[in-house]
Amino acid sequence: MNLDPLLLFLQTLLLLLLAPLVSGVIKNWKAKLQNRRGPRPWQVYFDIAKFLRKDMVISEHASWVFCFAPYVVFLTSLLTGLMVPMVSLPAPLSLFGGVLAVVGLLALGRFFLALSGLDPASAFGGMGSSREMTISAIAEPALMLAIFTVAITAGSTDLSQIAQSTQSATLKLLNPAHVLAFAAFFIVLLAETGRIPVDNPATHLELTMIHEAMLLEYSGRYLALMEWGASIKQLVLMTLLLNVFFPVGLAGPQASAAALGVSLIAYLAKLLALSAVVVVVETTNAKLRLFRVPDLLSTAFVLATLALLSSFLFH
Amino acid sequence: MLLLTSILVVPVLAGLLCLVVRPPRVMAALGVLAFSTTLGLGIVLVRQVLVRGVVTEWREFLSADALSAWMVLLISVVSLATSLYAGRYFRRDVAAGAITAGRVREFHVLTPLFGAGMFLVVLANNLGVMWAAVEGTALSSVLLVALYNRRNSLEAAWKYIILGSLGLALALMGTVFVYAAACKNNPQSLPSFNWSYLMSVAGKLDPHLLKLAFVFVFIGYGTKAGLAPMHTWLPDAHSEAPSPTSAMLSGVSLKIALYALLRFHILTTACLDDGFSRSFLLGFGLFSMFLATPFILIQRNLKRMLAYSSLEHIGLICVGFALNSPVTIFGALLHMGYHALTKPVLFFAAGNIHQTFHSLEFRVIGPGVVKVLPVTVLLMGLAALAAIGLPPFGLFLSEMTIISGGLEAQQTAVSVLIVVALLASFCGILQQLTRILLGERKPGDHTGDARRMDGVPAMAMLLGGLLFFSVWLPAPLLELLHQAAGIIGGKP
Amino acid sequence: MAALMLVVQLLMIAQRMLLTNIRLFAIQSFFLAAIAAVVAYHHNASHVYVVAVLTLIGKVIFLPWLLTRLVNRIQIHEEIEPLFSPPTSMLICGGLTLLGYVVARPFTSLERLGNNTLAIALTLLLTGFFLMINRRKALTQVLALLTVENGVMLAAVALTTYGMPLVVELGIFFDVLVAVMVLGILVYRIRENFASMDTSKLNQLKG
Amino acid sequence: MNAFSSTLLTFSLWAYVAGMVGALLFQRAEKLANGMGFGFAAAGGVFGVFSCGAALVNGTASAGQSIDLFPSLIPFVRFSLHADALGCFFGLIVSLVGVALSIYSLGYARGYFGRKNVGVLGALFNLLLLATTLVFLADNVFFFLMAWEIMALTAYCLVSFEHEFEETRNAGVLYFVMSHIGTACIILGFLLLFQTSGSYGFDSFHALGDKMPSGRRNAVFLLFLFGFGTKAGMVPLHIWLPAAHPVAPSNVSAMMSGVLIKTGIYGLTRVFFDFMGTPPSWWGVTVLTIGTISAVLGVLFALMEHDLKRLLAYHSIENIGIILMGLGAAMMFLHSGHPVLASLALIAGLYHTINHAVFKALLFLGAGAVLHATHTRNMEEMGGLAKRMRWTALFFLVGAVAISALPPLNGFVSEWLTYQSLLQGFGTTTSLIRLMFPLSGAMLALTGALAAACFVKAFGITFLAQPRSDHARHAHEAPFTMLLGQGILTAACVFLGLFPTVFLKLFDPLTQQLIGQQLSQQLTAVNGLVLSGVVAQGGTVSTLGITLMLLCLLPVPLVLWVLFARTSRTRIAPTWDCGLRELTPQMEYTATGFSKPLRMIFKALFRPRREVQREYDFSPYFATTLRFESHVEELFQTHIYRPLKWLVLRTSRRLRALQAGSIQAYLIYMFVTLLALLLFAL
Repeated sequence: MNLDPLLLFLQTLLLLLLAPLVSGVIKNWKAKLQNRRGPRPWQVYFDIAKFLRKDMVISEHASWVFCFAPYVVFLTSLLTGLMVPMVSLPAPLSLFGGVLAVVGLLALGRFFLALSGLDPASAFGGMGSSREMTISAIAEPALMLAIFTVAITAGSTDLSQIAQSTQSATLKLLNPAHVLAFAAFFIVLLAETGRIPVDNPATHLELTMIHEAMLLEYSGRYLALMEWGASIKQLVLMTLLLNVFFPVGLAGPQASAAALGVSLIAYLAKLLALSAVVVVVETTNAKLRLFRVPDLLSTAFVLATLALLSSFLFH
Repeated sequence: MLLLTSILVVPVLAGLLCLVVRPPRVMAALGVLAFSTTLGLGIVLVRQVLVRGVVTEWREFLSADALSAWMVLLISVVSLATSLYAGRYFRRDVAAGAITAGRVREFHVLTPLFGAGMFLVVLANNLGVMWAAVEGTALSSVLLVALYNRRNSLEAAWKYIILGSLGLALALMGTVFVYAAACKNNPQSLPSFNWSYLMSVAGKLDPHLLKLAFVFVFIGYGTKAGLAPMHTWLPDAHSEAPSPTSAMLSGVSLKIALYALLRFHILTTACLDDGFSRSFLLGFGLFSMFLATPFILIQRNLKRMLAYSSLEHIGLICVGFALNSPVTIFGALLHMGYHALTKPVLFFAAGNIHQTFHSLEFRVIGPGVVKVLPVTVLLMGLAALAAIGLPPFGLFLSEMTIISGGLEAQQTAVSVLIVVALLASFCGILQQLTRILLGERKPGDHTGDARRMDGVPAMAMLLGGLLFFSVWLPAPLLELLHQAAGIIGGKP
Repeated sequence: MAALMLVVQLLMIAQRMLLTNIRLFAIQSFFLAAIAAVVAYHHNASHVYVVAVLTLIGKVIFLPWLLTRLVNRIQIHEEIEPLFSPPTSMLICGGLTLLGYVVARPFTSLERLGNNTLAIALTLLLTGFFLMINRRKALTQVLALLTVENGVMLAAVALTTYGMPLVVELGIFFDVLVAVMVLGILVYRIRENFASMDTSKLNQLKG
Repeated sequence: MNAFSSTLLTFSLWAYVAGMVGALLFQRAEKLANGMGFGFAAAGGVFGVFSCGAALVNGTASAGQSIDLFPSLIPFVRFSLHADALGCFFGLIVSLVGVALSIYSLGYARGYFGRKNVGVLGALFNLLLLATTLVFLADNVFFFLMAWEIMALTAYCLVSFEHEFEETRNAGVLYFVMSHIGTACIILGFLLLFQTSGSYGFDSFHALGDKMPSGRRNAVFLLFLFGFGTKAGMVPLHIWLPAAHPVAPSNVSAMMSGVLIKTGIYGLTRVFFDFMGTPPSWWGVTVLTIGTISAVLGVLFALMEHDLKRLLAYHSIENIGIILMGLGAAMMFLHSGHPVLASLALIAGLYHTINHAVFKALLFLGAGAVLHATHTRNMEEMGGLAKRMRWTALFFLVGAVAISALPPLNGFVSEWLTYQSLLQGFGTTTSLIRLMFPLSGAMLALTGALAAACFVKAFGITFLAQPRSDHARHAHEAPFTMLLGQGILTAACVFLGLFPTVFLKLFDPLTQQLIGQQLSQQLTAVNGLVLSGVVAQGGTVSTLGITLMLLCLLPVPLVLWVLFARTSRTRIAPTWDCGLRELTPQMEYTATGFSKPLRMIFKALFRPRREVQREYDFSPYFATTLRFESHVEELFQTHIYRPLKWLVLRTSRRLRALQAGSIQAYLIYMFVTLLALLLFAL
């Protein structure tokens, strides 16, 4: 079995360190775009460290599920990160699971997140879980369909395989099927990472928050794990989008150190570009009402279906 | 020894004795004795028939082939169960003042005569005598139907006798025509009116006349056998008669009329040798099955529902005969037997329920009978499951046999129709019985004197027999049935 | 002579009074007996004489006497209100007669005493049947039933060379007697229970 | 089947018989009857597991000839068994679940002591196990139908075991009627086959479909789809299922949802893959479509339930749908001539069958334990049970994760296989039909996500947060036997989840028999650690690997504790209550509230109706009493079944006029018939 421990270690590290930075950067740029000074990009590191040091307050109603959830959320998102190719092909753990496993693991994390929201008997948590599960449920088919479109062309569910096949024919990037799928996946990404127009990561206004509502009762290191896990999940999804749908500059198997460096730079560039897009979208759009969100996601679904149809036509 | 004669004489003697003996227990015992004797004789008869093919007495005045032997068995079993059940039943009625001792005597006198009449029907070789015997059964049973001198029972009896004897008059007309055909055949002498003789000359009979005859006979005996649309007396009589009588009417009397019809059917088929009579049986059989189901679905009265289910079973049996493949005929005969073992149990149970709740209306009986009469409900439930054709009971087997035989004979449509009709009645009976048998009693209902063990011996006997014969048909019985099927199918 | 039976039958349908009906029935049965006698004389078949005599005793003397007695016993002389008005029923009977002839046509060959007795027998049967439908009183229904029987017997005498075998004749005869007695008993009980003989009151059993 | 297996098989059958008889004999002595009944049932189950398991492992399943159970004494019926691979596989399911259920029932039935006749319960339970096993092994149409009907009958008796409640009685009747309608179709289907083969033995039906005229073939297909589909509870024939499963005693509900509806799947597999030969394409399409619809609608209706057992019942419909997707895909592949993919899809379907049997039984047992403790099925009255019933909560959570198809448990594995086959299916044909594969894949994804949502609700509302009623507040942990029963199934879930590559070997004889392929080699990579798609580079997954990696990554947070959180302490404090005095159960999120967003989104489907009655003194905003009621309508009930029933009954009432009691009318019927026949005769 081709498990490269070094690669594994490096990618884990990358994930852990890069994730907070990305969300920091996005926060920062957003502030800039809104003519605020905003927190420094690396502020998120300090937040996490602070959370880790702080004492914990646990609700008297909460059961062991409440204490179990943060680990699941954190570890699942970390593990999915290892199944997605970041700087080199194949991803360290591509053998252990492809896109289906990634989606499944993220769902597992979400499952426990939602449970932990319900556990402390607070109405906010319940509301958060309910909305989270609802939105993810209607986001799921669009996500799957988008991935199917690329997976079918690659004839595999293995992310690295898909990336390779996409790489092998670069003009496929202009294939309408591909573009449509890309768009669909981007919308899903916004929903899954709790971004405007679906959710507002910055708010604690009870009627609008989704993700934050579930975390209300968390404090101290559990909160740290949750936040960190969330940012890792966001990074993973972005990476998925970048390296699977747009694998430009991605280093192939057994690449030299230099090649790896190049691909790392390319990856970071793409990442920043994507973050920029996200920032623009977030600032130029207002948050949708909850019952408008399905319309957005069904748009994504339709896009994915179109992608499928066109790929059917172009075969 | 005069086997057939003694089968006829024993019940008659028992009936006449009941005129003189006083205590009701003795009368009941006499009935049981008589019919257990005939049952024994019937078994002997079966063995002789298997050996000799046809048993005859008094210069072929009486004769028994496989078919009649089979019917003899059915009559004896059902009558035996009835007289087993009747004793306690009427004791309780007398105690409750529902009926006078004199009427009870009437029952004990008439029931054996009723039985004897049916024996004569199946044993008589002469078609005219057969007609007379059928009329005799009708007359004896009508008095039994009217036994409770209530308004409803009188009404039922009146409809029964009017429709019945009118039908029988038509049947007589038909019989006369058949005889006329025989005479036309040899204008000199007075020909014998024996079925066996007619069969031997069947080929030479005037087909037109026979067709005409069969129309009349069909309407006539069809009325007595309760084929729709001549069935209208059936639910009334079966529901208003005392439960033992209902059991006999539903259990055998219908089948006896059907037997008489079959004799002519065989004759006609042998003469015309086309599907003329068969098409009658098929059409009216299916019609009966389908007419019965809606009445079951929305029935409000327990015994009427049972009566309609009998109607449906008779229809099924007719269809079985009409499909006329050895398999279906065999299945139909089998169905006769299993039905004869099943239906009386249901009527006995209905009798117990009637005596406990003083009504047969579903809404009066209400849910939760099981809490009051557990044993009765258990036996009734089993019998009901058998009646709606669930394994391991034999009716499932016979129904499957008929249906598959029909498909084998490429009669797919008919088989499908049968399945549909059975399905509908299944739903009806299941729903109705679940409604009353299961559940909790409503508070403050008068379940006065519940006697848990009433009539259990009779019911247990029949159910035991049913289960036994459902898993094991002894070789002689199978042989008998195959011979009977051969007789009906026209291939000896 | 058979035609006369038919005439009587039609008279019965037109007639409304109960006792008169009984007498008419007696007359009809007398004609039947006569026909039987003629047949017997014609083929000098002894046992058909028996039939004639039995009919004479039973249907001409005994049954009418029994029914009359019953009528007097339960005190009903009131009018019979039929289902159809007399003209209509007459028309219907005409139709039935026609049908009888149509049905009987193929069999004229086997008629012993000519002038299509079979047709008349059939017509008697059908009109008797109609009479039964048409009348509501229990007793008239009994009468109608008996006329049907007459039709059958006529056929029996007319169609077959020497009538039916004696056993059968006897059996039938006694069955008819018993039937009438049973019917009488029932009529009596009904009268007791319903204080009426109107069978249209017998409609409690539905569904 | 070698001697060992067949001996064990007979043992297990006799054990069931013994349990039945014993329980009936000693019904007066409840404890003894209980022990006898369920003890023997458990023994029989164990024998069954070993027998079928062994037969599948050493691949001797298909080899054996059919053996006569006992000589037949009535015409047409042969009581012959043939434990082929398919039969053994399903036999394995019923025995495995049977063991757990019997052990559980030992404790559960105590709840009936003094109230109901436990002896009868035990006897019926054994009879049910017996009949179900025979259904899977029968080798003759009549015998199969007998076992089938007895099974249905026993299930009816068990459903209406607590017949004191009218709801139960009606549910029982509904179940039995629907089941019987299905049976009628099955009978006709078999007889049509018989019309062609001229024999009642299953062996004579093998690949018969190819010899049939296409019209009759399609008729047979539809009849069987309808008949077995009714038993399996596929949409739209499912209405009996959510009615009947909840009202039965929980161990029976588990049996029905876990095993009984699988008899329908067995029938479909047997008929479509053994009897019907190569199917035309529209069969597969139909089955796949029905499967997809059942899956989505099933889970959507489940989401709207707050009766715990009804919710689980609806999930059975969903999972049947997923299984049917597998079967349908397999049929499409058979049509397009891809045996390997066909066997992959078939394996996916059957793997999901056993998975669903295990986790659904587990969940129903959990629900039973909850019912046992709180005496209510209404989730709105539960809550906080995770603290009071620790083990039950844990087991239920495992079941919930499994049924939501989340890695690393078994639900995920079978759905992964389904996804794989659907994905590869796209390439098998060039017609527009191939679009169905990814689309139904997307629907499967939707189903999975909704299921997850539904079980967050089920587990969260039932076991987490504050108790919502005194029942819940005073709940207690279930007795040991009940926990043991759940434990066994939990273990099975974990095993089937983590070691699919081991279990897949059991499918080899099965696919060999039905399609002539053996896939376990292709499906496993890296010496059994990894489950891989059948085509090269088709994608791999390893639930075991995932689990191990999760454990390997666990140090990361732990290290962080050591680095940062050495000094931090943990306090237990009340939940933040927005400054109110305290947080009462009324303020918690309810099950109804939880599913509100989805109810709104799928308005068109649910047609939700709400009634709010408010009584107030001076202002509607300060209501003294408030009554809120919200329904969703089951559109098949309201649009198909009720009108149908109404029509039938009305027609019957109309016909009732025929028997109006007037003798004149009756005479006229006769007269008219006579005239008609006279005219007809001439």
